[in-house]
Amino acid sequence: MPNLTLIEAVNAAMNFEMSADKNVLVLGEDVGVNGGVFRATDNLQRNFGEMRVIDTPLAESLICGMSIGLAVQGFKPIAEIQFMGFIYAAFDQLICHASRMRNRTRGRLSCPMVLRAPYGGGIRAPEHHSESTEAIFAHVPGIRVVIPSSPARAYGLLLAAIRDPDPVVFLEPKRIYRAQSEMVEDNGVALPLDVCFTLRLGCDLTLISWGAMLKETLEAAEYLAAIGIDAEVIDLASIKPIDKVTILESIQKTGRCVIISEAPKSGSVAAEISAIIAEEGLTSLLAPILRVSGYDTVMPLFKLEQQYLPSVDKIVKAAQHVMEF
Amino acid sequence: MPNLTLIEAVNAAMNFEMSADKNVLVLGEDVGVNGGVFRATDNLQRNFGEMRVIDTPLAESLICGMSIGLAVQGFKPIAEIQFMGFIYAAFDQLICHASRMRNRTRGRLSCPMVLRAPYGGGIRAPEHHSESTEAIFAHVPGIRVVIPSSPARAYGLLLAAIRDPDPVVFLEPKRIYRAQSEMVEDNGVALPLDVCFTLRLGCDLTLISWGAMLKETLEAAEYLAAIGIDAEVIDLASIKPIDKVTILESIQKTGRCVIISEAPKSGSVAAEISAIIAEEGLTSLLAPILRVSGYDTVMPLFKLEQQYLPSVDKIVKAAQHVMEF
Amino acid sequence: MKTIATFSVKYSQSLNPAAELNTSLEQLATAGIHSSDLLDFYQSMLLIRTFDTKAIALQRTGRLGTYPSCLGQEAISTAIGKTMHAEDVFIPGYRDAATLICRGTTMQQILLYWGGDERGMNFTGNNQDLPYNVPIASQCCHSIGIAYAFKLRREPRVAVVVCGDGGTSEGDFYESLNAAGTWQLPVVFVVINNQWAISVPRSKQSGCTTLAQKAIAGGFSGEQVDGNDIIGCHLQLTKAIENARAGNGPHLIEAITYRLSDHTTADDASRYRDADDLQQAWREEPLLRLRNLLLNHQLISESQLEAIQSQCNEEVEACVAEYLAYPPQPNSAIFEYMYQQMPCGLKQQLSELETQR
Amino acid sequence: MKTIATFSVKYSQSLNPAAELNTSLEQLATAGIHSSDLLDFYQSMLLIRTFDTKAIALQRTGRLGTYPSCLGQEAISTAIGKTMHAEDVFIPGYRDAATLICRGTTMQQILLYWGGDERGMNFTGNNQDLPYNVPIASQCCHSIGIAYAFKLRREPRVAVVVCGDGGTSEGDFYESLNAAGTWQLPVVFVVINNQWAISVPRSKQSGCTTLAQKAIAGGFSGEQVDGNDIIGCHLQLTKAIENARAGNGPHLIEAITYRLSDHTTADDASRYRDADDLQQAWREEPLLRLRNLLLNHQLISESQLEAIQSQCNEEVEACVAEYLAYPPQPNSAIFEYMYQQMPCGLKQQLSELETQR
Ligand SMILES: Cc1ncc(C[n+]2csc(CCOP(=O)(O)OP(=O)(O)O)c2C)c(N)n1
Ligand SMILES: Cc1ncc(C[n+]2csc(CCOP(=O)(O)OP(=O)(O)O)c2C)c(N)n1
Ligand SMILES: [Mg+2]
Ligand SMILES: [Mg+2]
Repeated sequence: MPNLTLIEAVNAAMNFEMSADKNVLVLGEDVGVNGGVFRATDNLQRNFGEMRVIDTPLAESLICGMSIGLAVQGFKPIAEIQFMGFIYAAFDQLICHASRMRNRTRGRLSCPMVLRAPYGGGIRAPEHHSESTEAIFAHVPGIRVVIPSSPARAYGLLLAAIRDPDPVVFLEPKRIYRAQSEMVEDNGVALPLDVCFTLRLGCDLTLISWGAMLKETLEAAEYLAAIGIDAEVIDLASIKPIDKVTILESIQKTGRCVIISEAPKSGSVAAEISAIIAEEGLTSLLAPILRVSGYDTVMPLFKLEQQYLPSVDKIVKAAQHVMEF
Repeated sequence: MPNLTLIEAVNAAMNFEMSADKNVLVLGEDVGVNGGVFRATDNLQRNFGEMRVIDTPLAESLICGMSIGLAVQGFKPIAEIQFMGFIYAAFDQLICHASRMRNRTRGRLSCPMVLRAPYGGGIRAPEHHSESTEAIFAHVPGIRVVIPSSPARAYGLLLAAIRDPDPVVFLEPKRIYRAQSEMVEDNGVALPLDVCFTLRLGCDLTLISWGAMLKETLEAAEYLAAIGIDAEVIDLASIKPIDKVTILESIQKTGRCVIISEAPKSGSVAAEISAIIAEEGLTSLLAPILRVSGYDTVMPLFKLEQQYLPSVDKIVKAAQHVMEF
Repeated sequence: MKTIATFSVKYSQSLNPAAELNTSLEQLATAGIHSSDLLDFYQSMLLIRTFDTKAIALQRTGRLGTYPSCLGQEAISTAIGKTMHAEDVFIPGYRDAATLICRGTTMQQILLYWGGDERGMNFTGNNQDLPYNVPIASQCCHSIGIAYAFKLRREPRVAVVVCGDGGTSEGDFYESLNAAGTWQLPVVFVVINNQWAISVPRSKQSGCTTLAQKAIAGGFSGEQVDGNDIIGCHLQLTKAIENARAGNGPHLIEAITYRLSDHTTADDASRYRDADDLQQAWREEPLLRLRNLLLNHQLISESQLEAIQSQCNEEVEACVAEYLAYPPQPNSAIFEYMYQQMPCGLKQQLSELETQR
Repeated sequence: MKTIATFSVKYSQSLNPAAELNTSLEQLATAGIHSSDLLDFYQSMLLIRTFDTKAIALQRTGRLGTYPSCLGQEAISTAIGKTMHAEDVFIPGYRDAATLICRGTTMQQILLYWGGDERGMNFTGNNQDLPYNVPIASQCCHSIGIAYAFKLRREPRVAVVVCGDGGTSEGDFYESLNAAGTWQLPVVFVVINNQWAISVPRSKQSGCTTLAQKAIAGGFSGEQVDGNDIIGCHLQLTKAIENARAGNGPHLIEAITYRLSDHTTADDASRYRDADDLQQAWREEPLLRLRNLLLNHQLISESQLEAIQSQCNEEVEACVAEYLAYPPQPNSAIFEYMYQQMPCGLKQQLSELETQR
């Protein structure tokens, strides 16, 4: 069983599925010989040839739009957008077409495609390379949005995304691409979509997060445990649709909730989680639902990005505030 | 004092400001001789010439991107996107550039532009002509998002948007473009941005809505009044930034809240409002915060659109549910 | 300075507005267009014109939503439908009822769509063709994926994608041209230049002398054809499509025509369009010239023409009757096709819809 | 079929890799390029090369973020800076330090930007130039608005916008070409074709024989120039810019050069690029040929060359020292420039940041 980093797990999942299913294709900028700027597609072109691992011209709308054309023809394209900051030109194709093909044609045509993109801050990257705008995608009916937070979940969730009959936006937390290795069996076993993963059981409060911020969230939970606060930690994983059941059950148990994400606060996915609880779990609540998040500002250039990103300390303080309420 | 419909008020505001400020320009598809497909720009080209009222080639990214170029050069472009369903190609320019020009250049350059678009359903329009995706814009730091709900507010808010030194997305509820006329003095007086308008005072519960849905919301409030429930009605108006003060004060008074919008429920602006209350007004709450909204589906073609859009009945039921809680 | 590349754009026309053919019927037959084909062309063009007139009437009487007429564009649109093979894939815009009907979409389906019912896009015959496309030029990118699929599977199939003169200003159009040229894909772009993008005339859409020359930016050839001349359209389309099928890469055809109607039933073209221009355009419209050719060469009689018209009327009326009698979709139709498996949250919302109304 | 439009693309070069000039120094002077200009060109190109080397060193030692080298592209980038007037507006990409420095941006500012500090884009001299632009080709649309502003105000100014060979595949590039042609705007597009878009070679970016021909899709002319020949670049740019200034509309120049460096300091070009290709490209690089021209014509001596190099070193070192000593921005800098007036909600968040950390 190999020891894989998150980015290696992403690579392994694509490699597995391309071997298993000849209709799986990879396309994007620099995904071929170069293996992607983060090496997510390393060796895929060598293994599966130039026709199945396609270096496209530099055009994001084309990448998404041609994936739609491939998908309606029965292929399963995995398109890479080099950074989430460059995904917006592809948004029109995603919201007007990919997300609607099945609905528009009453099921005659469908769009089984994956749009992968690295996202998030914290790696001292240049401008436009550190954003997390998953909320924008999570508002689009007809797609799924998935974010892994460990090598094993990256492997299992990406396999599920590729096999899913509908379009999936798969966002990879690049800050933890190589942060941790773990044993991942390359056996083609997918994880379920549409469900949260409870990473730590606890009874005092619920911490909900996703992607790279789970690192700080789990650290905060450790710290809280040391001072006698027993936090449950939920990895949202499926950003859309959201698994309300797991979340509401946890809140019913703990009565307290802090949501941690690095996106700008207003209109974030954290808001949706909070609204779900305020709508369907209000009577369990013992304290306000706090959001520890990025600010309603542009992600600053890297000299100040650590000031922008939520810290362990901030999560702990929010948790303490909620406990003391 | 002329009696104006909402669309006429939009026209009057642009006409006023183009007369007052020679740096104000209008651009978009069919905004010239045709006066816009809804006649928002009627007569403007006749009044101000082809150089200031510009029929552009059919290219939304260009429209937004060239507005940025005009704005950094000291003009105040008002760009029209013909329908919100076609705004997505302009999104990249909006999020990567318009919203950031001031921040990126530390104030050296700025982007005083307005991006207008008709939005929302209910007029039996063709596919892609009935969406409301304001939540996507409300998540973008550095812009304002404004939605009027009456002729007078359309006039005053659009003037404010044009004069604002930062980019404003101005979404016009096309369902009520011609639904109602009211006296609007064409005197160039702007309304404030960033504040809600309380349209009806009440003490039992707070109904929050914006755009065309205020019509049904106010009707529901009337109905509720008749059965002894005294609803406060707030027109959000500024979707971003949100005026938390007015909302929280109202909730403090009423303890109950229903948010009405026609956008798909998940990740909507209604979620943000709910999250604000759950975070900063929880102790006032006497009942769950309900969202009466569109579904997490594509807006159906018009045969079924009335099933999709929130009805007065649904609002009333939600209000009753909250009152009985 | 040395010249390192040269390009040219050609124009062709076989049947002019005066119904004069630049060749003989015999030669046309050798080129694959027989008299029976000419009759067939005429019949199809008349059917679509009859349908179009009826659709507008339905809209005016509240029985159809906004409808984009194809009045005046019947030649190029029919030619595409007649030239493509069944196994090819057509990627339409929204003004392409003529092509879709030739390819197997029923008139009922077309009415359903413009009547606000998604079932109109569940094409039955041509079930790999893309549905109607409203966001201008976005369909061009889809044609690249489809043509790539053909190439990857080594299938002798061609993707044919259409857009308007307005559509040639959109980024998606150019990104697609460039990709088609890069990979030498089996795709034919047809730009239906009807001189107008709603109220914007061709001259304000682009500074180019021809729209055909846009293909040069994709690294392949483009040409102009008289789009009101179904014979010329068919001949040039045949070359382009069969070339693409043979693996010789993409091509662009700019078909010069004129939108004789308002943009849609929601538009009033008299606000921005000269009556004289329109008059002139009517003199060049496609049906009349083919009709005159058939009459001049005694390929048809006046009474046969009348019979064809009645037949078209009947066919259209039958379809309209079926459309009007179509049972409505249930409310659940809003939810059913969002995902292959309906997620929990949607099930909850669907049950709210069912119970709360 | 009749030919209705023809187009051609020309190539020009004045100074070849062997340092041979296709004209005499006297004639060059008549064309406006004097020996003093040649020395000035050399000095500027050497300065940017020195700066570039230093920037990479700073990155390697953790004192700068990811940096995109302009090694090999000094000629075209410097020529743009030298040809534009101060009142013109430059719309850069991200590899354009050379042009920006010519226009007044300080090296400290450039280092600040790549060092992760927004103040680097608060250009002082050239304060109407746009800041660095990372989303490929999106800047092209801005150039249209800027050129439109000049035209509307009847100012004799020109917008010059650059993008790479990769950039020519983006929709924004073409939408801008089309708009420039439609309105005959005073804008010059410079495509810096350095043969690579990260790992993607020019041949996989487009099927076009030249990128210059993309201008044909905009309805105006395009040409190729040897982008490593600063003399040819300057001559052709002068014509294009002065033509635009005179109201004769847009033009496109494709400058053929080669990215001698990795894409950025985060890239490893040896993964995808042939060592032989790179060797060949080094033989055609721009500084050496100008240096040899100056030496061959005794316009400079070896010792003067050394003096220039020391001067460049000193200038760069001084700027680096200033950069390294620059006081950091306060945390509030994250919030201060979001809006002209900070909204309440942001004030609340700022005070949270100030108190919670
Ligand atoms: C992306 C997008 N922008 C705007 C519109 C609104 N719109 C519908 S049709 C049209 C004009 C299209 O002109 P053209 O491409 O020439 O096609 P035609 O209508 O003449 O067939 C416009 C602007 C749209 N449907 N999609
Ligand atoms: C819209 C967008 N997509 C992708 C990227 C990532 N990216 C950065 S540079 C680059 C290649 C650009 O190549 P080219 O235009 O030739 O410019 P060069 O780097 O050669 O100067 C890519 C793909 C980006 N910055 N913007
Ligand atoms: Mg047209
Ligand atoms: Mg390049």
